[in-house]
Amino acid sequence: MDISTFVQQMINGISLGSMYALIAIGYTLVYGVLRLINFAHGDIMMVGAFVAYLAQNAGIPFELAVILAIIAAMVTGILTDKIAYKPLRNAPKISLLITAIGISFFLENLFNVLFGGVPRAFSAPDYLTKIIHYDGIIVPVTVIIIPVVTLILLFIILWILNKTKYGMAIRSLAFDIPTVKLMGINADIIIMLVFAIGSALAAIGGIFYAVSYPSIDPLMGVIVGLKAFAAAVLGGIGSVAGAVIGGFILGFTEIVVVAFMPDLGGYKDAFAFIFLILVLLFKPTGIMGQDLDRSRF
Amino acid sequence: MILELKNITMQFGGITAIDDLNFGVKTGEIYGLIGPNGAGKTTLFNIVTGNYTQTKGTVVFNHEELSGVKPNEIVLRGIARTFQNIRLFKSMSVLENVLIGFHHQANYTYFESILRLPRHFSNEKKIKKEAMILLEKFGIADLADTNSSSLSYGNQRKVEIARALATNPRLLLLDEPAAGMNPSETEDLSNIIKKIKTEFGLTILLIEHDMKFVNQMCDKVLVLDYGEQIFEGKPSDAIVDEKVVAAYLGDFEHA
Amino acid sequence: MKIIKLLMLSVAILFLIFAQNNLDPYTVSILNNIAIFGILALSYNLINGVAGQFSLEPNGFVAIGAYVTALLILPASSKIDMFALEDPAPIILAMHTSFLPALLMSGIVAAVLAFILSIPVFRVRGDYLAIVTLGFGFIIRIFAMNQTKYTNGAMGLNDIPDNANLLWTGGIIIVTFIVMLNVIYSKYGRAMKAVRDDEDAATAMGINTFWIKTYAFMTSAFFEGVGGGLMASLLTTISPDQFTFLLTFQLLIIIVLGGLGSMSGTLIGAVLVMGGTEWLRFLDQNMDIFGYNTGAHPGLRMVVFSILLIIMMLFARRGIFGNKELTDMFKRGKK
Amino acid sequence: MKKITTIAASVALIASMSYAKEVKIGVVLPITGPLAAFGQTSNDGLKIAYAQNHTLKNGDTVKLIVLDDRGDKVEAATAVKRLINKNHVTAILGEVASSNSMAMAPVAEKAKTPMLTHASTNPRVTKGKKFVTRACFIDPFQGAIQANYAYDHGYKTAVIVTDAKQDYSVGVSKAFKKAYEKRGGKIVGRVIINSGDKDFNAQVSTIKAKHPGIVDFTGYYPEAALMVRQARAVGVKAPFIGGDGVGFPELIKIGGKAAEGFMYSDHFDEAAATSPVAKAYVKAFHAKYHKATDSMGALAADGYGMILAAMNKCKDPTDKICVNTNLRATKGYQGVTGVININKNGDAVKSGVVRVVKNGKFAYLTTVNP
Repeated sequence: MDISTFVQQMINGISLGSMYALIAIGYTLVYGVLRLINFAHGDIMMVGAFVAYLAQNAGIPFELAVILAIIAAMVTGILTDKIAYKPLRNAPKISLLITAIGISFFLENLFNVLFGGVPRAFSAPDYLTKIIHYDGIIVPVTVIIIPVVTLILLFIILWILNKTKYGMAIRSLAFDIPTVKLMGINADIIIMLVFAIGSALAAIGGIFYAVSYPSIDPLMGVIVGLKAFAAAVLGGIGSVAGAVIGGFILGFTEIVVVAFMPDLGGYKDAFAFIFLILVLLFKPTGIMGQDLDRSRF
Repeated sequence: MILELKNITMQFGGITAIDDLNFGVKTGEIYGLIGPNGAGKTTLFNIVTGNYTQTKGTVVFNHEELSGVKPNEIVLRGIARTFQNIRLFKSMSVLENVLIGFHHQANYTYFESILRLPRHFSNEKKIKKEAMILLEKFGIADLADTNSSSLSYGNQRKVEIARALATNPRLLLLDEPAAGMNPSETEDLSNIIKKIKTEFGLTILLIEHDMKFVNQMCDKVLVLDYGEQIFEGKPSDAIVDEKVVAAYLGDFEHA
Repeated sequence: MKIIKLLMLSVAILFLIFAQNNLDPYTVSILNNIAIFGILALSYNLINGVAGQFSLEPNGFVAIGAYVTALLILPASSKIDMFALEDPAPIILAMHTSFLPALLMSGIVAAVLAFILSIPVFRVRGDYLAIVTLGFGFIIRIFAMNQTKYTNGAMGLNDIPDNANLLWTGGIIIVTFIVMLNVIYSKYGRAMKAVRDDEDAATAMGINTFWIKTYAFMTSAFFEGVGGGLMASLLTTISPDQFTFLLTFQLLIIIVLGGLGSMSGTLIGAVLVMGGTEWLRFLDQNMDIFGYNTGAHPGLRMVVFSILLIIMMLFARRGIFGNKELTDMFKRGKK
Repeated sequence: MKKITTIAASVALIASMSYAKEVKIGVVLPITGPLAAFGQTSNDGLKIAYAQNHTLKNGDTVKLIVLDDRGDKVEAATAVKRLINKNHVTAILGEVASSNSMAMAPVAEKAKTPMLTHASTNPRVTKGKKFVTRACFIDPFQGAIQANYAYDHGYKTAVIVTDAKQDYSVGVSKAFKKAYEKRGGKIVGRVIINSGDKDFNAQVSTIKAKHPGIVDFTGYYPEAALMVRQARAVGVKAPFIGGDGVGFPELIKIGGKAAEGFMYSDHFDEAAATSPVAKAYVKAFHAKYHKATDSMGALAADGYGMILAAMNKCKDPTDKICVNTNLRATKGYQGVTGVININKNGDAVKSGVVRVVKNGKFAYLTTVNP
């Protein structure tokens, strides 16, 4: 393996990892506040990508389509919470999990009925699909744009969480919903905010995904969602920085396995999980996580 | 001495919760641990029960060192505990809660229970009978089939102590048994504790804030403040000790 | 009480014999599906509902069970013929038993694997446990896909002797149900519930929580393996793609809908989910009158299924039975 | 119970004598779930064929009952039982995926109900079955088409891309290797993908390093389109050849410019559609869907047509045994995808075509006879 191939693969890893990271942040935020694995999150990403696709088909320019997609995803996320999670705030966690799976099935099947299961070609403006050749290394523009945007978004999220009133409310909500209520903060608005932020990021992640791999279908969110969830756990679920780190690690692992051990390509998905399990064995709460169950007493 | 703590130090990430503590509990004694909030009393319990591993020092129970012994094995050696915030098995009935304590006294294997062999029935019968006897001693036998989460606070505390007794301990650790109780409940409880102490030949180590309760119950107290031992002796002496009073005042000021 | 139980048992057995011989194959196959998913869900409920260890691996154990039974009851000649990608490993050719030992072997292999897995799995708790077990289910399937010498990879296996019928599936679900209840109403079952309610308190009662969880995990895996074996023989064909986490989700829906920790509820859940998806087929056929009847919305069935699922969960937050058994309700009735 | 059924049956019999009968054909397709694309495209073709003809020679009308199996084996097997025992269909059409067809085949066999799969190419689907027939060629034939075409056109070295998750891909890969090496070609590498993957950068870098003459891609179009895009991006110049799994318009839509020159073996080609049947189908398809035809739909249409033809040969078109005998004896059936003969195994013997993506469209290259 020569150096340019190596660099090439590393770049690929960063790009893939960024997308996992964007989606993982949504998992981690919702988990941090509600202790809920939002299984519908991957499907919200799908909704984002689909809306961008449909809007473009209707003649709306790409940039506007992206904004519409983000709004649509946010609305879907908030509605999901209102319909399927909010009524169950005091119910056992596992009941919420089932409604989350229900929402996930619902979105997948609804889009299948409405738009069919045949993958569709996602088009993007030229400036996003350009390819730069540099010294034998081939770099699609997206590979640079995606990590940059991811990092910018990450800093924005961290700023919101740490510096704004609402962000601090989100963080305190992660510890105790009743206390926050006592503090005079409307917990419902904060939870809504969390779903809005998470869903917006999922939509952005979904659009990046669709631009990089321009085929979308109603089930596109399933595997990506699952991997992003794994990334969130790997990083330590509940921690935003952890989600980003987890996303990058997972992205790299996948690329490295296929690139350097091509014979084991069939085991690629297994490697992601084997790696995850190994990390959890030595650090049972993920890389950046704390044991949320135990830290409560 | 049934329990001896030697040079116990406990640090959490650089913060010293317990600093070089030494004391012993004599067989048959009721020994009180008192001190302001955050003094390290519950931490000390967790060390004795093996939930925490002390940074330094040794715990000797019944002439055997306990370091490295797992929490569940420590129970089998004869140390049982209750929790500060009562932790019953909420989905279970009162009887079932106590039966959990009898787990090791029922001698049948997993396969015997799957196949419902005779030993399953005879042992279940035996421990159920014993559990009912125990509940009767606490005066809550009529609540046996009630779900434990629907009990009054005082009764929940009784179930928790009964459950601990079911493990057949020699040393019982009670973490604030009288907390949250009204005076008559407290009275009731102290009578029961005294009764079971003699009946089961127990040694009791308890944490308590209610000084009246401590005075009434304990043969000896140890006062902790920020992980340090500031007093050991008779409860009646403790309340007049300068250091102790200062520590408690400090606590009130903080609060 | 004992007489009632025996009576119920004999009624169930008589029903199975009657159903197998008199009902049409479609109805029998629905009953078979209910029975198999019932077996899987009952055992899954032991680790998830009774012992409270939220795990997501049953698809892996079902896969193992299915492959073990399939490979054990397939004749060697058939295997040589079938393995298209690589020649089967010698051990694959050598192994051969009749159906019952094959099923038992499926269970044992799954249980042994559960034992090995329990060491890493129970180092973590809560949602971390969920993802680790999800990972194991995933890994097992990927191995099935890539170990072509042993599994024939993605091509899967077919022509598996169809030894299973309603008497088998029905008989085994009865056995599973009884075993699960026997476990629950024993000191081990109590300890499992104690671990679920409060693990630290259970430890403080002298319970070795690791072993209790492992017992639940192994028992669960055993019957999941047996269920997988039944599934293989009933379908006569298996391939790795049928053991995705969607299978796990299906079981999860059954147990939560029925009531986490309630075996009686699980049976109801299995009937609702397995029967319900069949019953909802009329939605896909709403254009019947025009002759061509896929209707305007093929796939509507699954949309409605997911909506019903959400609605049911919103109204029965703890599932239909909560964590109670039918027998508990009798008891309360008597008082 | 039995009595009631007998009465019902005799009532039905009396009713059927006075009116033109309704003959039912059951269809099992993955309309939802991971294989939805194949089920839905099959269904589209089926609708065209049904609209064109749903009356038998004797005046009976055909009724289609289409069931979705979510791409799931358990559901596929249950669906067949439902069709046979509840809907009392005479014949069954489906499934797409071989693994699902294999779950259905024993049920049909046991119930002595003719089952015709239009698109399952695994040889084992029909193996040893008297009531299971197929309307498509099998994996080894397709692998051989690709191998021979590649070798004959000067590509002497190849990398094989196998989708480890798809039995179809695994089967074709094996057949390709066998046929290619037999001709003297050299396999210089093999990369594995998993359907559902979107990122193939690692694989294409490996392919690039092997400098093959041709890349044999045996998977399905979603991966094909993305992979060829990524391959061209990193500078892989070798042409791609694939099988019928890639022959979907989305290959071009998603693959874009990179898909140019992608060759694949297929069941049929619009351009090669010279028979009136094929022309009529293509015309009706364009009129209804405003898109190019695909082989899934065409095969489904042929499967339906073959069943109808077999029924027409029977005095009683609901006589399952008769329909099956005639279905198995199909010779020279002029279908959308060409002339179909059924051999003694129940497999279709028919010609295949090789097509290529040219100027953003599928173009016909050649026809390969068996």
